[in-house]
Amino acid sequence: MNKTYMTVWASMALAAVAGCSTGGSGVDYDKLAADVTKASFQDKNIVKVSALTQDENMAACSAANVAGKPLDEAQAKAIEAAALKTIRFPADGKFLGDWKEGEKIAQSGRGMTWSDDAKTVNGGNCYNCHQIDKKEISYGTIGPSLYNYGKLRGVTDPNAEAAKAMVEYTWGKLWNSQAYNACSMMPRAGHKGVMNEQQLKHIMALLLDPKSPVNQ
Amino acid sequence: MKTRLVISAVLMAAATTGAQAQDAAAAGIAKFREMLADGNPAELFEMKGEELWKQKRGPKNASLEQCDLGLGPGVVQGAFVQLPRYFADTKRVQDLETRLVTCMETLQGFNAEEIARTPFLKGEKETLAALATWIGGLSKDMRFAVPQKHEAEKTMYEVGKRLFFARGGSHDFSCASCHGADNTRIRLQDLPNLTKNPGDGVGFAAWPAYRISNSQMWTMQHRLNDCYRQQRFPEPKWGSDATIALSVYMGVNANGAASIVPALKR
Amino acid sequence: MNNTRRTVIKTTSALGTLVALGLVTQQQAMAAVDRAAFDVKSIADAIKAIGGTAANSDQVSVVSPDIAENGAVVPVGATSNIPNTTEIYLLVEKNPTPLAAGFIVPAGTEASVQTRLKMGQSTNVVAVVKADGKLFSATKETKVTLGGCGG
Amino acid sequence: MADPMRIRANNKDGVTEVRVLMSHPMESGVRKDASGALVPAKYITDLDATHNGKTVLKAMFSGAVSQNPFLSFKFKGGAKGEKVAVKWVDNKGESRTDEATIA
Repeated sequence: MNKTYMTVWASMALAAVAGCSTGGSGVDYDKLAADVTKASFQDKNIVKVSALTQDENMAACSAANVAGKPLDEAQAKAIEAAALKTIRFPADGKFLGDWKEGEKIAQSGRGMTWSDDAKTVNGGNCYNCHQIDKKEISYGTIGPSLYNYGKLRGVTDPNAEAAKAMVEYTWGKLWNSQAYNACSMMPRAGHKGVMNEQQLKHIMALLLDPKSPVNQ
Repeated sequence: MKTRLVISAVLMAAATTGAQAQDAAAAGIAKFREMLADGNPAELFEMKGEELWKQKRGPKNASLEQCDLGLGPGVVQGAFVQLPRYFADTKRVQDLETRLVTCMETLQGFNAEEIARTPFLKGEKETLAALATWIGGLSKDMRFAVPQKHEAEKTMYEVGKRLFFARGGSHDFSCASCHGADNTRIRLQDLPNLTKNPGDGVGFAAWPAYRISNSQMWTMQHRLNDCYRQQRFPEPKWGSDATIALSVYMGVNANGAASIVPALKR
Repeated sequence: MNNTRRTVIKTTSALGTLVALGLVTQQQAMAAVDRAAFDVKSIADAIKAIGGTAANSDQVSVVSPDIAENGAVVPVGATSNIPNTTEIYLLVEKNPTPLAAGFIVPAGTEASVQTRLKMGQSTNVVAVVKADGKLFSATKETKVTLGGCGG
Repeated sequence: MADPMRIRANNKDGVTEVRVLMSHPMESGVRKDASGALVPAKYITDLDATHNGKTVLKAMFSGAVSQNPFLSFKFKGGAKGEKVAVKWVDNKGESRTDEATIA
C-alpha cells in the first residue's frame, strides 16, 4: 500500500477514536470521504483523478442525496438558471440532422472510460436508460420512454414556428439537462463535451423527425 | 380539452404496448437465466479455491488453514456474510479479499503490495478469486450480518454512503445513478437498489459471480472496479479505503439478505 | 478435496504428445461425422456433410431460449423421440461455421443432450438427429440481445 | 495442466443423469485480443463418457461451444456407488480424465 493511503487510514483511525469519546458525533464524514477519495483513486489511461473534482451543482446534488432530501427550491432554481445560460444553440441554426446516425449514437455506450482511447467516438448511452425506437427491445428504464417523443408533443414539422419551443427545449435538455431539472440524472452531453454539435443534431432528428422510427 | 384527451389516450396506449413488450422481454430473460441456473461454472472455481486454501504455498510453504476471517483462525463457514469487518491485528476494516491477502502475507509470506498491483484474473489475483468463490460458497443461503460495532466500521459506513452518492466524471454519474432506485434497468439488466436491502441474492449478496459475457469469475473488488470504469471515474486502487467503505455501505444495507454466492451473472 | 464430489484418476499433460496424438486419431476414427463438417460455412452444406438432407419432424425438439441475455453462453439442447436415434447435432445458422456440436448416443442413453453454445447474433438454432440412417430436424429462433452498458 | 472437471451423476428410478462442467478456454481461433491479434484456436474436440468401461455418450465439439463447457445427458442403468468417467481431448492434444461416483 502506498504512503498516502496509510496516512489517510491513520487519520480515519484517529477520527474513530475521537468518535468514541464524543459518542459518535462531531466526526466530519464529508471531510473523511474527500480524503478517502483523494487517497483511493489513480489516473488510468485517458481518465485522470481531476475528473472527480465536482462543480458546485454536482456537490449540491450529491449532498442532497446523502441527506436523502431534495435541494431547497431556491438553490434548485439557481442551478437551473445557471445551467440555462450554458446552452449553446447550433451555429448554423439547424437543429436536426439524420435520424439514422442518431440511432447509431443512441445505441453506443462507448467513450470516455479508461478502456477507451482518445480516438473512440463517444456514444450517447441513450438506450441504456430510455426506450426509443420500439424495435430495440433491449432498453433501460432509468429515464422515461422516448418512443413517439415528437409525435406525442405534436411536432409534425420541426422547422415550423409552432415546433420552435419544443425543438429548443429538446436541444437544451440534451446540452445541459440541469437547465430544466436541477439534479437531473442525465449527463450534460453538450456542456461537458460528451457529444459534439453534429452528434446532438442526429439525436435531435431521432427524437423529432416525423420520419424517424421513434415517431411512427 | 378535446386535444388533451386525445393526447392522454395516445400516451396511455403507448405506455401499455411499451409495458407489454417489456414484460415479454423480461420474462424471456428470466427464462434464460433459469435455463443456466443448473451447472454454474463458478463450481469449477470453488473446487480450485478449496484446494488453494489447503495447499502449502508461498515463501513460507504454508496453507491458509489458520487464516482468521473474523470468526477465529480456520473458521470459514459463515465468515463471508460478516465481512467487511474491523480486524484488531491490522487495525483496519477489511473485506474478504484484503483480509485474504493479509493471511497470504502473514501465513504464506507473499508480498501484499505485489498482489495488490497484479491485474485482475492474473497470478495471485486469480488465486484470490478462486479462494473468495469457495469461501463465499460456504456461506450460501446464510443471511448477511455485517457488523457495525467498532467505531471504524461505523465510520466506513458513513464514508461509503458519501462515496456512493458522489457524482462526478465526464458524465456526472454516481453509484446511485444506476443503483439508487427500485425497479430500474440498464438495457435489459435489472438494477438492484443498493441504498437499502435489495432482497435475497441480489447486489452485495451475489458477488463473487461467474460472468457469462466473458466467462470470468469476478470478485466484489473486480465488480467495483468495473462499475467505476463505466461510471467514467478514474480507477479505484485495489483494496483501497474507497472500495472497502463502499462494501461496508452495501454490505450493511444488505443485512438480512441471504447470500447466493457464487452467482451467475450476465 | 471432497472425494464424494469427484476423484481425479488420471491426467495427461499437454505435452504427453504420443499418447495424446494416438488418442486423437483413435477418437477421430470413431467419430460419426468427418471433422471437416465443423469447418463448413453454410447450414445446408453442414447438414449435407452430416449425411444428406433433414426432414422437419415434430418428434425432434430443440431447446434454446427465446431471448439470450448474452451470446457467449446460450443454453442449447435437443431431444429426439424417434426410435433408434443414434446421433444428435446442434447447428447455429448464423455462426460463421454453423455446426457447433455433435453427439453419438449409444443404446441405453436417452436421445437428449444439453450444452451451451456461442452465438454472434440473433439466429435460428437447428437440431438434426439421425435415426435408422435418416436425418430429422427441428428449428428454433433465439434473439441475442445487447446487454449491459455497452461500454 | 488443465484444471479438474466437476462431474455430478445422480441415479433416480434406474436412470442416471450426468452433468459435467469442464475448465477450458474454448478459443475458436477467430477471436481477436485487445491488440487485434488472433487468439490461437484451443478447444475441446472430443469427449467420451463411460460407465463401467462402456461408452454412454460421445461428443464432438467445435470452438462454438461456450468457454468452460457444460454438458448434461441421461442413461439407463448405473447404480449408486458406481463410477462415471469423462475424458476430453482438445485440438492441441491436451486431455483430461475425471471420475465421479453415482449418488
